[in-house]
Amino acid sequence: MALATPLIGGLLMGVDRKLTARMQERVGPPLAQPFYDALKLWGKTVMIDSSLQPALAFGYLGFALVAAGLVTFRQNLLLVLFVTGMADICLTVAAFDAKSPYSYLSGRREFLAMLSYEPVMLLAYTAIFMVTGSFTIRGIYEYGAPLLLVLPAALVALEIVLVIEMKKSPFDVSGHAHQELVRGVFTEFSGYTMALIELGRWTKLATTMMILSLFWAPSPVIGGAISLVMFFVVLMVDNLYPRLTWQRMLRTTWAVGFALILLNVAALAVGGVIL
Amino acid sequence: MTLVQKARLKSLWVVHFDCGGCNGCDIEVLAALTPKFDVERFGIVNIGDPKQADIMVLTGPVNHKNKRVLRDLYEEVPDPKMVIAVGTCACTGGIFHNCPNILGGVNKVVPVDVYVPGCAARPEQIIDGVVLAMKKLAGEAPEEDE
Amino acid sequence: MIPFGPQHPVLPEPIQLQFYVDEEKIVDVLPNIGYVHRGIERAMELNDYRRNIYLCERICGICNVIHGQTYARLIEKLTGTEVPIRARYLRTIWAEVARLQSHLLWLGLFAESIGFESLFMKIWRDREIVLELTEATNGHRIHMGTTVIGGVSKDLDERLRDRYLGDMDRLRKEVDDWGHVFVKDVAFREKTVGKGILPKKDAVHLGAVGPVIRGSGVPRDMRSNGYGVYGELDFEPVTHDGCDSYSRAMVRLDETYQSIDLVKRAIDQLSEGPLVEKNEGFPDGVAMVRSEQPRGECFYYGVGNGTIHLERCRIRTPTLPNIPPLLQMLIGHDVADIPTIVHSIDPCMSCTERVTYVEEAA
Amino acid sequence: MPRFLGNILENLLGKPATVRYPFEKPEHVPGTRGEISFDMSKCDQCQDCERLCPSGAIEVDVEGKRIEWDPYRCIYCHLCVRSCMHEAITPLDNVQPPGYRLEKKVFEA
Repeated sequence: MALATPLIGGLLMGVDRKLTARMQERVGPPLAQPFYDALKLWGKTVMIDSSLQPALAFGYLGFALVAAGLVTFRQNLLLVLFVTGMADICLTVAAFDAKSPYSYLSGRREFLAMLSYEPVMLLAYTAIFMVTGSFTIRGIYEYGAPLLLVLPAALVALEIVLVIEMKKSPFDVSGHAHQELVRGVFTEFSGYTMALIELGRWTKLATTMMILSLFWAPSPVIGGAISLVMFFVVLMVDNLYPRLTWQRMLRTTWAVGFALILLNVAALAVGGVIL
Repeated sequence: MTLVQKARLKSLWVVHFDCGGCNGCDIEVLAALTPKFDVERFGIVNIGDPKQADIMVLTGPVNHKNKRVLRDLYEEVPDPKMVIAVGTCACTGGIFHNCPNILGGVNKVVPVDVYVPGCAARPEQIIDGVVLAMKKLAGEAPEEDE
Repeated sequence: MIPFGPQHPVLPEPIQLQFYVDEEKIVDVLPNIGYVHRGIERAMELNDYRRNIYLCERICGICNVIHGQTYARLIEKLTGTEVPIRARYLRTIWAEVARLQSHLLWLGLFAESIGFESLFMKIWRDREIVLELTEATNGHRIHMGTTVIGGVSKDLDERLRDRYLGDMDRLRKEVDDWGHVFVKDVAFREKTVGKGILPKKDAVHLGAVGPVIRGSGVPRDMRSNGYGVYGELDFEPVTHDGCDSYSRAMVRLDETYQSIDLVKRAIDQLSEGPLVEKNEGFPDGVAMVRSEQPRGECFYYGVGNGTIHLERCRIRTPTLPNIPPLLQMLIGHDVADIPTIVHSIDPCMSCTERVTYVEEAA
Repeated sequence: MPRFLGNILENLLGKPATVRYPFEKPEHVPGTRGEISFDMSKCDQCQDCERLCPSGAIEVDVEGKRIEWDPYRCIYCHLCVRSCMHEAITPLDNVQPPGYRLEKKVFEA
């Protein structure tokens, strides 16, 4: 199951590209396009700037896969968060390690992106803990009632996280900002290292989607539908907004994300659901 | 044909460099990405990063200042790669053939695989050129008889 | 130090801007142009003057119509040819169609430079209307090539005339459809308002031209000199006082509407008459002409010596005078603002037929 | 506010604007400046086209009654078509397709 996550993520990426193209009045690439891209990248000659790069690319994919595995085996959410964080750090370090100024700048921005969404995720998990009394996914399943009914605002906050995670505008400051930074953090990867990074991204996307589907934990089908709706909303937002700066990203995520979750928790406390 | 080779034909990432033409071809290359022509149907993306590109789309005649840039860029694109010269000036120099600072076509600096004529080359011609490059990548191109 | 170009996805043309940044703040910027230097002015002296019109059209593919017309006006001045009135009207119509094409291209690229890809795609789709019109006129999407010395080589027949009027209405509707995004969208305003300030005094002092100077509130537009038939079309330059990227975008958006109106008005006033006046003799004497390109003032200076070759031809295209203001605009802004500010001057590097050698100060 | 929402939904539900080239041939526009063809029975080798060609794409061999036209050098301005006194040059419908190497087209009497 954990090994299938890259496939799900890849398919989602294909859906993403197709839908984006349709929103722009184009036909768009076939659904399997990300797989073609990754396969092709695997067969290309690789140019390696530093010997650390391949190791870090493997690390990125590895940590992402571990995170996916932890989610499938219903482990601790905090652990998932830290392992995904490790994956991101691999990417950031690899970007810093390359000698290109574009790579360096976007590595810096990727770091800031992590800084902006991880606290929100942490807070959301804490809210889940306050409701269910457990940080583990198993605990969420055992809680019985769908989380969406108790924590709707936290889901909205996680929507912002998904935007950053998928590197979509308005907060695509590090990955997709080709107008500013060519290919962002991916500038200096080529050949199989890039293919690994792509696989890692798919895995991470699928992991995040699985976490989102926990908001209707008793039924994976409804949960999956919720996460797909959120995915679609991200695509809409991507096509509706230009890119903003990282300063704005940090401010928005912290202000809106924290406020939403704290309000949610406060409302629950007042309503007597928790404590 | 292996799986990787098949995938290669369906995912061509383009890096575009203007060697000093009139912009006519450059905007047509861009126009090929926009809704009316939408080359993303074939998996073609303008990637802008030479390290991940498969196809170099070159426009404009080469002059003495940018031939070094062009050569560096060519070196940076990893194998297997295809070079498409788009437009009359990129093929032979065209109307700039007697300008003093012009070397001629881009084939004076880097080996060219496909020549797309036209001033400016139309998006249909550019798509045809990419199809020819795909055939060459697949090994279906006629052998050079020299 | 960040090298921006010569190969960069946002700017397909080769120019290098070397940014010296502190964290993400721009401290200093050095331009390095000349990647497109071809030596056109020299080639124009080598060629037959009648052939040069095609060379001039290929100085810049985006403003090719106006380049060709300006050169034709130069030669007409040097040979004393009078252009028939119908030809002057047709030239004006086609110049405005070219301006529409260029402004739509720019608005699209500007939307892309702030990361608004769906808007870019939308605008470029609407731009195809203009390109199809150009193609229907003379069989090519970019290079219209209708200008000849002494007049025009194509006529606007009844069928084409109706198509022009119909397409202009269609285009107006499409521009209405997305124009408000440029004016009112909050995120768009956040990226442009107050970015790339060029005060009125500096704009004049640094010699900015075209929409850059008009965006700083100076009504300087060569079309108000009334060349072609602009004198008969009640032309008024568009200005905005914001002095920033936003008002430069607004100038171009308003000029898009203005061009649609000008085309329609010129077609209404079109009178019958000959298309071309045969030019006799060879260029002799000294002349200069100025015209307004989508990017600003274009200046041609020519010396003829009574032979088939020109003695000297000097071309001043609009992008070069806009580079010094650009450098001033950029300093103090973030790296994230580079694409917007660089694009706000509408750089067209193929016009910039000059070479610089940049050396870092020790 | 997201002012573009209506537009995006319209695009999503509507038909894409893409012309499916090369699977569907686009409609031919009359007067397209494409390839040219020389009618050698009308040509009297006056060399006007060679002299006028802005990019030097036409070479006339007077002795051999032979014209070489380089499609990769031609800028498709059709100045030759307009200026040929004998109307020996006709524009063809199609545009020159791309090729693997630079070739000239030869027209012989």
